[in-house]
Amino acid sequence: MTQSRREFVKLTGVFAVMASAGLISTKEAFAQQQAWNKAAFEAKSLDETVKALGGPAATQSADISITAPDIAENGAVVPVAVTSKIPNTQNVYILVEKNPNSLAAGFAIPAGTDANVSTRIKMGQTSNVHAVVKADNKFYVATKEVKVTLGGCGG
Amino acid sequence: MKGITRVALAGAALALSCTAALAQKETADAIARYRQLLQDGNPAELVAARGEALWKEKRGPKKTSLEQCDLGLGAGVVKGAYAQMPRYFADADQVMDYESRIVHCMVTLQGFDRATAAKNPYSGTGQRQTDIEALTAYGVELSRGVPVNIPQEHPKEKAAFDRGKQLFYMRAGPYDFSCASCHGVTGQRIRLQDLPNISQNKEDAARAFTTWPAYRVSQGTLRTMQWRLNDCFRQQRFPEPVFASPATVDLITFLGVNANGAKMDSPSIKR
Amino acid sequence: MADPMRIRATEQPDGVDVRVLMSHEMETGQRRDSAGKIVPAHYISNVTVSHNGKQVLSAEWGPAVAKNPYLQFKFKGGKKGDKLTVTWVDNKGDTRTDEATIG
Amino acid sequence: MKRTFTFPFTLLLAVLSLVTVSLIGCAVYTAPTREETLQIVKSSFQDRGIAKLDRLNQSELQVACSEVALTGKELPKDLRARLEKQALATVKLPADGVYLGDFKQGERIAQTGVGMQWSDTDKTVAGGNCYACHEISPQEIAYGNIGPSLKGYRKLRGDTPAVVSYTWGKLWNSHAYNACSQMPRYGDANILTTAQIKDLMALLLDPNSPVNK
Repeated sequence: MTQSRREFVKLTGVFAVMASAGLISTKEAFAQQQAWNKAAFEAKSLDETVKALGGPAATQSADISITAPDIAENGAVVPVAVTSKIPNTQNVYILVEKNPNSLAAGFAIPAGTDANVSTRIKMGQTSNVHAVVKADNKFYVATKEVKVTLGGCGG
Repeated sequence: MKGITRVALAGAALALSCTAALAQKETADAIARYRQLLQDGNPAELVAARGEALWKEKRGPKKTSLEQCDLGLGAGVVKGAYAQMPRYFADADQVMDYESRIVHCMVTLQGFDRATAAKNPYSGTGQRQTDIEALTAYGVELSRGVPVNIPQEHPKEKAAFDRGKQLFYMRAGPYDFSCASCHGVTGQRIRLQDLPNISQNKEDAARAFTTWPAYRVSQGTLRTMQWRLNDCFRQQRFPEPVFASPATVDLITFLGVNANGAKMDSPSIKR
Repeated sequence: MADPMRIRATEQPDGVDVRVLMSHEMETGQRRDSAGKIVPAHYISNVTVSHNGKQVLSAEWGPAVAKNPYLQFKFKGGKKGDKLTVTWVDNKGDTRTDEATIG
Repeated sequence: MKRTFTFPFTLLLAVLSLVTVSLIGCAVYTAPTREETLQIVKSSFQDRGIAKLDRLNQSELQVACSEVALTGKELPKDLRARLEKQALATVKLPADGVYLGDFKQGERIAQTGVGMQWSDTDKTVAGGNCYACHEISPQEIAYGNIGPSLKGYRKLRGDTPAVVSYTWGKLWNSHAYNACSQMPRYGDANILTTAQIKDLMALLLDPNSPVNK
């Protein structure tokens, strides 16, 4: 009696652990993937991407700055930082014009977080890099060219 | 008339070469800026963290960790050891670099056979870092800021340096290249890549030795000094140097002694 | 199993500076292996960073984010000793969560 | 005073140096010879793909040039003359008498760096990798500086028969004009084909090549 009861308790314990560690996080993972904007990541241009993100078009803004090298020695890793001074910035997106799909990364910026994110992207070739900002549900854009050079000896 | 044309032509040529030199300088500056932007957040940290876990894990037929491995400063001392290797080890009666010594400890402490321990030392594209790479990242991280001090006391240490120097200048293969073809003169470049002159103890040699191993962004992986030699020999059109073989240790000794006095700054991050 | 992330969070006068390194291949789905076969896309698609249960950043990534991704940003309201949680999920459903203490 | 001080000091030095000599006497260091090193080098390499161990067997030229680089000495005059003469004798001029091919192909060959590495195969069409060391066409900014700039080659040097045959010879076997040059023997070592060398010639000497614009 006592023993089987103890077994039962143990089992529920295991289930509880599984639920908290495995099952729930898988569910969360699934939910997050659902949220991933497939259309935006498949878009082939700045305009298409902005449309997929819900905007009509993006207007040029001097309040967005892109920190990226003028020349990237290797396109596999290109450091890019975007700062937006536009009030109520909600999202920051990094696009590479000549990549097979333009959108590389998008960030949601809640209140209290600086509209300044830094990451590293891949570039297949020399291209314009666009930083798109969504603020008060309007879209803005700034652009900078990054040259990608060839590697060295032997290949 | 003729004279004037000549002067004008010379002037034009001068102006042209100045523009070219300026463009070259701008390019060099832009690339320096790129490299500087990369410094923050070196993924080699991820590799070193795994190396530390591997170092402490009980592994191999003997189910032992590497914590008693003697890297030249006594059993279990990792801090500062990388900066003083290659060195002579009495227990093996030979000079060993860090990577050779890791293999030695995997064999003697953990009971791996040598062929298994030294097999596939370098990770391929899209593969996980190898154990050797992770263990090397861990070790060199613990030598950051430590001055390079490769010993030259034992006759075998001196011989390693002298052989390493001879190999450095050895021209062979269908392209007639030696290490010195690219790394024997100061201020040279392949394409836009600066080639360090590592033939003598100067700033270049110091920077080269102290910044390997490095995370290579073009390959998305951490590369060790043994790999660095391996890939140079590939481009030299030589056959392949055997991992941790005597000639590789000799060459690393030559390069290391040429960097004596400089502070280790590795793992670094490179193009 | 994915390797742990390296998270550095430091309190600074103008907010908490967060730097995260993640261990991930970030395969584009365009590379061919040595046998000439396309290596399927495999990349982190979502990242969330939470402080005291509140999301301070979330990201959606595509395969054009570089291998072993790096992320840096700043938020206000955190202090030394607070916990910060970073979770990533990739397009194959693999996930990893790591925690760091703000220093 | 001074003298009495100096005497025992020198004596001390002499004794000290004697002691030092006898202490390390058991391991008097002699530098490894070239042959000893070569033996260790050969045992430290292995075949991989097309890059076989026999590549470590040096030619007379390779031995001489290695020695010069190692010691920093000048190449003896007579040896230099002999090596250059031997190199010149290897140069095969085009049988059809046509020296210039297609400069566009030449540009491609100059850009490509593959060939004869263990990562290549015997099917790999080798390039010249000229940009690794030389500035050539002005639009390519990623060029090295181990060799001299070749920009405006024809404009600066002309295209007299002497320039044409010199350029051909230099590409075929660079040691013909400068023993121990760092440049590979593109023709002599079978790195490039005669047709490829013609294309490189055109890159340098065709008036329409970007090099001469």
